Amino acid sequence: MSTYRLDKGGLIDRTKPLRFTFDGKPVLGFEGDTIASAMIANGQHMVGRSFKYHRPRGILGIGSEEPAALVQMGDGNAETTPNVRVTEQEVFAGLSVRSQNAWPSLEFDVGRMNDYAWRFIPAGFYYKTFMGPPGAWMMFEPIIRKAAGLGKSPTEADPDNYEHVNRHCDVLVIGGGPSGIMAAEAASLAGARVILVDESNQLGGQLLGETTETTLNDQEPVEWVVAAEAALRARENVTILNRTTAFGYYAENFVGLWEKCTDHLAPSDRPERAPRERLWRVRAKHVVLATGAIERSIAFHENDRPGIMLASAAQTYAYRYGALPGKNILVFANNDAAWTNAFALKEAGANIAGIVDARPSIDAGLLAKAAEVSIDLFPRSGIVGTKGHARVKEASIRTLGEDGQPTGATKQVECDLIAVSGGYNPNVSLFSQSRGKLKYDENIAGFRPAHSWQKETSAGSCNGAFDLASCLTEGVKAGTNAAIAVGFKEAKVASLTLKSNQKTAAETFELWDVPSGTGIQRAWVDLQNDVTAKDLRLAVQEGYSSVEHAKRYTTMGMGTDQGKTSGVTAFGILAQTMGKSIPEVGVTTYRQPYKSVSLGAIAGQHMGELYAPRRGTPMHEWHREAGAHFETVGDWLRAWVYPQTGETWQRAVQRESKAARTGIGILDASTLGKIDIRGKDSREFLNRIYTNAWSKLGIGKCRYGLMLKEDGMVFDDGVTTCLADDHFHMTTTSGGAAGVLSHLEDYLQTEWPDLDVWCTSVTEEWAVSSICGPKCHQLIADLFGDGYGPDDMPFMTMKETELEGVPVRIFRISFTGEHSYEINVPSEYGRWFWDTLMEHGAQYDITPYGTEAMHLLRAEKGFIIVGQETDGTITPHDLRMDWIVSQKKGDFVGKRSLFRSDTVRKDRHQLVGLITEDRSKVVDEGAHIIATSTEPAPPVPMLGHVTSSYYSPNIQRSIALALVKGGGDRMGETVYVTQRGNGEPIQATITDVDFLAEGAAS
Amino acid sequence: MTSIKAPFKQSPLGHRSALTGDGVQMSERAHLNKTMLRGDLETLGSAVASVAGANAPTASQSTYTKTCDVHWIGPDTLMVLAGEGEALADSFSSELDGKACQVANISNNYTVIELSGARARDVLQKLSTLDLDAAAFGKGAVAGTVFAHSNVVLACRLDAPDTFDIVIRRSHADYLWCLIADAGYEYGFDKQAIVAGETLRQ
Amino acid sequence: MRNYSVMNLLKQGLKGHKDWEPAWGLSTTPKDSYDAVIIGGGGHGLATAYYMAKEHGMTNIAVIEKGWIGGGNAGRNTTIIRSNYLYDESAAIYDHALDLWKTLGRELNYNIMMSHRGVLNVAHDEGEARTIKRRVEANRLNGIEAEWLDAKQVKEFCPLVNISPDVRYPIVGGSLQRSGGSNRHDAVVWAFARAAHQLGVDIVQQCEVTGFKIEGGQITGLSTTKGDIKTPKVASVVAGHSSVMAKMADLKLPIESHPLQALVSEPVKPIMPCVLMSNQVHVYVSQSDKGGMVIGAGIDPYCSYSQRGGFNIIEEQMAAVMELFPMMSRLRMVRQWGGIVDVCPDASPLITKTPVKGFYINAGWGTGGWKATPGSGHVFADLVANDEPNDIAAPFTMERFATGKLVAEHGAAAVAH
Amino acid sequence: MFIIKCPYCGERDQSEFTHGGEAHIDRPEWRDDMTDAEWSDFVFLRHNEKGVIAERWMHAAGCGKWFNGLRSTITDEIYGFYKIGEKPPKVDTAEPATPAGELLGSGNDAVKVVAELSEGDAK
Ligand SMILES: Cc1cc2nc3c(=O)[nH]c(=O)nc-3n(C[C@H](O)[C@H](O)[C@H](O)COP(=O)(O)OP(=O)(O)OC[C@H]3O[C@@H](n4cnc5c(N)ncnc54)[C@H](O)[C@@H]3O)c2cc1C
Ligand SMILES: NC(=O)c1ccc[n+]([C@@H]2O[C@H](COP(=O)([O-])OP(=O)(O)OC[C@H]3O[C@@H](n4cnc5c(N)ncnc54)[C@H](O)[C@@H]3O)[C@@H](O)[C@H]2O)c1
Ligand SMILES: Cc1cc2nc3c(=O)[nH]c(=O)nc-3n(C[C@H](O)[C@H](O)[C@H](O)COP(=O)(O)O)c2cc1C
Ligand SMILES: [Zn+2]
Repeated sequence: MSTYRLDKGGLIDRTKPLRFTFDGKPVLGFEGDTIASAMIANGQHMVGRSFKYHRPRGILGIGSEEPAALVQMGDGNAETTPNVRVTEQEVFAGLSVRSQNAWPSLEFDVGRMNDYAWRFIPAGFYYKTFMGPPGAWMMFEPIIRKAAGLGKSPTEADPDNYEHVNRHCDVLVIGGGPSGIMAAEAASLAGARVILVDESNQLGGQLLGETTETTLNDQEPVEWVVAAEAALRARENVTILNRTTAFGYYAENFVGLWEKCTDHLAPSDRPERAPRERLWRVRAKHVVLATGAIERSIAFHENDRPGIMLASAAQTYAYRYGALPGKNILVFANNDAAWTNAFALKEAGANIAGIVDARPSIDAGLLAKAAEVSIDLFPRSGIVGTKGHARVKEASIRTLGEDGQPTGATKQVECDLIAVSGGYNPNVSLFSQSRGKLKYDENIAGFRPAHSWQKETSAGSCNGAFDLASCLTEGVKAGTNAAIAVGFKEAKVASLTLKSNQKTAAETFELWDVPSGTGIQRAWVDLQNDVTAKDLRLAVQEGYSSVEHAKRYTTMGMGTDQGKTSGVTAFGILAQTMGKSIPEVGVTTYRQPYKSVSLGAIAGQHMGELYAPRRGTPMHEWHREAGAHFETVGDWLRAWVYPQTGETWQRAVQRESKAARTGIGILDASTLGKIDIRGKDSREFLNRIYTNAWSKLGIGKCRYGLMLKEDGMVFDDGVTTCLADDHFHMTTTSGGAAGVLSHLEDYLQTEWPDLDVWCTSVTEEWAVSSICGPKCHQLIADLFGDGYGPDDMPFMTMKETELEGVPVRIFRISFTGEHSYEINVPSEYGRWFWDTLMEHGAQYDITPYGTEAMHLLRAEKGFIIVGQETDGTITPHDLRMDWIVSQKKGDFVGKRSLFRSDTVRKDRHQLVGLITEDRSKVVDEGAHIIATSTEPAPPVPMLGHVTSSYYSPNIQRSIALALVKGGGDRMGETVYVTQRGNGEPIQATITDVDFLAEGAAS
Repeated sequence: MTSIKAPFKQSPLGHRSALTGDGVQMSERAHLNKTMLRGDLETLGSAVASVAGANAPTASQSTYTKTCDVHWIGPDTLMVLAGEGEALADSFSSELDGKACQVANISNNYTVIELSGARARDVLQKLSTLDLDAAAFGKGAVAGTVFAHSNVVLACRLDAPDTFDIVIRRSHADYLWCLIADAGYEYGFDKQAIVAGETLRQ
Repeated sequence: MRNYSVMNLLKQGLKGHKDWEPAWGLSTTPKDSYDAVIIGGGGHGLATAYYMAKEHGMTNIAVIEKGWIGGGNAGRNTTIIRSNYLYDESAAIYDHALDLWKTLGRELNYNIMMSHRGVLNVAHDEGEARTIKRRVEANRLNGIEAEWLDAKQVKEFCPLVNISPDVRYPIVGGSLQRSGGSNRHDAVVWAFARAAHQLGVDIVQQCEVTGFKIEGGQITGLSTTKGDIKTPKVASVVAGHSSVMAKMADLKLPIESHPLQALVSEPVKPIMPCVLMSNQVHVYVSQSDKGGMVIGAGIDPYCSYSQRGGFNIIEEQMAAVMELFPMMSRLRMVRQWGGIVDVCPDASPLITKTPVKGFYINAGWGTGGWKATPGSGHVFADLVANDEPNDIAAPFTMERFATGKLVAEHGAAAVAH
Repeated sequence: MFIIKCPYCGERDQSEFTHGGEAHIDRPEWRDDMTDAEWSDFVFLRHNEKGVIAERWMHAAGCGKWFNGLRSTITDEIYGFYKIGEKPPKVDTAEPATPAGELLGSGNDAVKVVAELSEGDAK
């Protein structure tokens, strides 16, 4: 057995040794140990170095409240985890952990230099220096940054999995100590669906560290816990989650639970199908908070050495883990509870070097008991200094006068552990997150719940009840009331006999820090961020006296522990310094999370492949087989170009575009949004939604429409077809489909509920193959026979037919200006139909073209793409599409905005074409247009920008679309297009947008 | 006219085969005939009765007959699922002709994933914020809801215990399939690799 | 002791730091009257006060703050600073601010930790790339430092980011503003307060403005929870609470107040050299000097003054982080919080007179006003002092919503920080 | 995340809904003499009230219906939902306030701690 390991007792399995390494050195632990308990059993308290002064840091606490005993867990670049609390991490064989923030080694750390300069680097020192000359901070920053930070981030992708699970329950009980167990018992007996969570590996809370003097129903505490847990687990309506932290209490009783599933197991023991962590998203009808209380320390000179520990933690190490935290223990307290701890530690085999108690008067019973076991007493005294490097070895003690100042001689006492108790803070973090209001309770010198805001009840020590009997009763009451509140009938909980001599901190003497009496006091409040009482006083002196300013100025409570053990102490010191009461000073905001949660768990399974849908069309596989390159368009993947072997994509685009105007091009247009619109008022509805008129569109006829938002700016466009007098088929842009549908529904439901119109999305009902080119009608004729040729089927019409029994809609519409058909077939036949077109089109050299060629082709024709030629600031007039804004019909969405003084301005940016002087020079999309052939010094007056730009294989020159100030009146003018600073601007002429029009491109 | 290859249909999950885990199974109910009916619920109800012989469902419920499932989607919307051969849209159209209603054939717009088994609720609960406890979402219940980034209609069928239909958009089908398979991994589903590997434009 | 310097720090070190004075005085109640009152002790309000005192000699003025200074968005923002906005109007004001930032620490004698470590805005598809390129080019022509990087160059500048082409939203490139970066937000607030105070400005905390006195269309004073104040000029710089102020003067603004959340991870040693933002994979990430990853994203969709938002936003944000930085899943969130952002329909601010004479509003900075702090204060001070906007402020009047002359910065501002 | 009670489908998680901004804004009828300012009032200006507001929600993943809800923007407390065309329900919005006048549960830091605790307050 290791030197500090007790021979018996505790919840460790001495038959199951587990070897792990700390900084590469082997440490022996047992199943049931945490890293902390195993290290303590081996006599090692020093774990790391502090943030600022790089002073040695030991183990203060027992669980998630631990401020500074943090390690880097796991080696390698992917699976290493920084800032792991040794008090929580269970050991397993092969576990490797390393100390942090120390270089080159934990024992000899260069950063320690900072400590020698401590006088010159108080809170906020960096605000007072490094400020000039300009850029100076850029020199200092890397140094400061390197010194800060704790552990190391992984640098390679995490191989582990995370997941979300949703659950509803009647009563969520948070905390599995005696209060929580009883609350779960009562609520589940009443029939409520109960979830009970505890962040530890076992239920029991503080009971796990109790001495066996305490009994419940004549059972030892742990036996009772095991029995109570078994009874709960046997109920179908109870779910118990261990190693699960309730980290966030959000609106409407939404509580986030973070379950750590595998980190406590050796890799080989981890269940293959378990995620590393699980995030439970719980909606509870009622929440019972039973999160216990957290002991706090007392700030005294040099109170930060390894081996200075919370008193309850010291007891718990001995009783829960069978690891004696020290063999010669000095206790320092301001309340009775620590005396119980002292007796228990003595019982466990430690020598108690003395009890230092700051209180003016001490319970006679305690004094008698101490005398009985011959413990030295230092009444009305405080610790004023300590010695020791890797572990405390001596304390200086002085009597405290009436004014709290040390008086009299200094006594030196040797010790290897100082067990401190400054009282207990009810663990109100979740309560406060739920927006409950706190109240300062002078008896316990701490904050406890006052007003609940949500459907929640606090029970036990988190509610300020420190004795076990009250915890048990409050638990029962809370569980019962919660069940009743949710609608269940009360069920009698079996009564329980409790025997306990435990003394509590219910009467705590307000003592935040102990003056050293020497003028120099380095008394730590926040052990992780190295914030001392003096820093807090300096903050007040300099005017950062609000708790929120003091927190931010000193960084108190901003570490990974969020000040669980230090917060109230800091508020106390601030209040004292300002001569105010603690409630006047208040608290900083408790925010989620209660304890740090992995970003991976928050993301859940929704990452990597499952990050977002990859929407593909019915012909997607074909494109892939054809070697297409794809582009992402929102959630869609669209075939972008089909390069052939050895062909660059640029060449491919040229080839595809040319084919579409010389033979047959074929495009998968399935992603276009489609909305089925039906009802007798459909025309009126379209009149109000689109800028143009729809009253007279005949059956089987198609029309292009522009949609605006109320601000008058173009929002979407597409072709809508009249299927019957009361039935229309609307198409939208691919990306805009969902937005348009909800736009339509919004107006229908809220503005014009009297209209008889119904809309249903049919986007994916139809697979759309668009064929284009001078020969495409031949292919149509081959498949469908006569009646679809240029003369038989006018432009902008639609015909319904069948092919081999499959319903088909043929639209003679065109986005390229070329003769073209958009053929819709039910999506399940999409691939068949595409294959058919390819097979029968082969004789015409049918060429699939992707979205890039499509964009090029429509640019040749001067057609806009919403989102490319428009950006939410463009009106139909800006697009010089005045023809599409009906002057005759009544109001439509956005109409009034077109008449505002700015929207009628003549010199707005307007869409024009650009042809470059040098036909081979393709300008950049996004390039700007200026009036001069060279760029003047900035700011350069800009006339507009290029929205689309291509080399057109069909007119064999570079073409571009641009939005140019007053562009409509500038036809023929020469302008210059910038080149991102790479060379002189390119000369171009402003033209109309239709480059295919006669003479346009000359 | 040239000769044309016989038409073939592809369901959105045709490339996936059914999964079986420990207490949970997943498969596609492919090629169902689906019709969306919109309008006054009473009118739609009587149409459902005469065309499909089904009772009109009440809010958040579905009704089932031998040939079809009628899902309540909203106070003015029903979705009718029927076997592959049953082209209901036309019958509904003529039944509702002249009434202030919409009949839309959406057979291809959606597909259906069937998830069943004692573990099905646990699997779904990883994706759904609904309370899927049998007491809260029992046989006959239906809800339009969202799984991650996709809207779905989730229905608890009447004909078998713990059997769910998940009606999903065609292009979201593969994503959802993989997502549900991932949720069922714990219960023995094989992980399903997303069909990806497209060359993305660089 | 007033002046901050290494020398004074050393001297004070030996004296136990007992001579440092309260940074911004100790006014606890306002005086009965002032030449002007600034409402809101955030970055913009304090900057306004500082420049009014410094450049316009108006020293009989007060900043009235309902809570503690810097407790609003100033204390909650992720401090992304850049000036690469699209339109000339925005470019002018944000770049004015960036210029001021460069020397501000020195000017205010307070280290605001201005770190010009560079801001990357990445693009994931062609449309986004086009938009960003357009902006980069506009910036260049406006004399604003900006450049377009392809995916490889993005990776060189930010080695941590995943540019693999087979993720769902591959990075195709991005814009970089090297002079962009971040700073220490609280320090900026304190620095302005301290400098303003040294010029004579009263800074009154825990004092809430509850109403205005308006006589014949002219403001004459205001009421606060600490008594009434007479003043001919009131400048409202209350960010999220702007509509509340406007209502007291019977005005309605084109503003909605939304929750905007952010979070910070536990501190780790430096790995993230710059600020990286993505619009499509909606998130942005930087690493604070303390070592925490500071992560933010979009607003909650509804209006609220509660300084809280929904957890779903955080979840989506983390999924987005994993898409860009798949090694970050083992880092842990140590704290999350929310602010109240004042969102204008065109994602540009209001720096404006109002129909009430003597009542000025500076608002609508929404999710991205931190970067403008000194510039905004500077031009607003001008407006309040002279009752006329200067050239930089002129485009940002309230009238633009009637005329339609918006400064639509959605493209530049979509994840606008 | 709120629980939104859709008037048609019942209580659902907020993730199923789209938010639609302030409710009860009437779209002005076309008038030839409508001023730019009047129109802008409709398109852009909002009350953005700090207090109880009526706002629009749409059950995007569910029934697709728009409806309205009442919520306090101070506390995010929800008071109820009602269908389009219905009048907002009367609600008791008297919320407990601190001496400083800030409502309990609001974001102001002054109200994390209450001064007085009367028996029975601690629920
Ligand atoms: C989470 C988050 C992240 C952000 N990230 C960035 C970013 O990366 N980059 C960027 O440029 N911007 C960012 N912003 C935006 C930026 O924070 C704000 O635009 C800017 O801080 C607003 O100006 P301010 O500092 O003056 O506001 P605030 O600090 O909000 O100041 C307003 C002050 O007015 C006070 N006040 C209100 N009502 C009254 C009253 N009745 N009487 C007296 N006082 C009153 C408030 O208490 C408050 O202190 C972010 C915002 C948030 C919330
Ligand atoms: N001697 C004293 O003065 C004193 C003071 C306080 C408490 N106590 C003793 O402590 C016990 C208090 O019982 P109790 O049940 O109220 O508390 P407890 O401390 O026994 O149990 C609280 C439990 O809640 C868990 N927990 C806390 N926050 C959590 C979270 N966010 N998520 C999940 N789990 C969380 C903890 O792991 C712990 O197991 C009693 O035995 C009491 O006598 C004694
Ligand atoms: C850039 C930035 C970095 C922050 N870093 C930390 C941090 O390291 N630790 C911490 O506890 N809080 C940090 N915070 C958050 C603050 O503690 C606090 O939550 C925030 O200022 C909002 O205030 P509130 O939570 O009191 O409402 C940071 C905030 C910002 C804006
Ligand atoms: Zn609904």
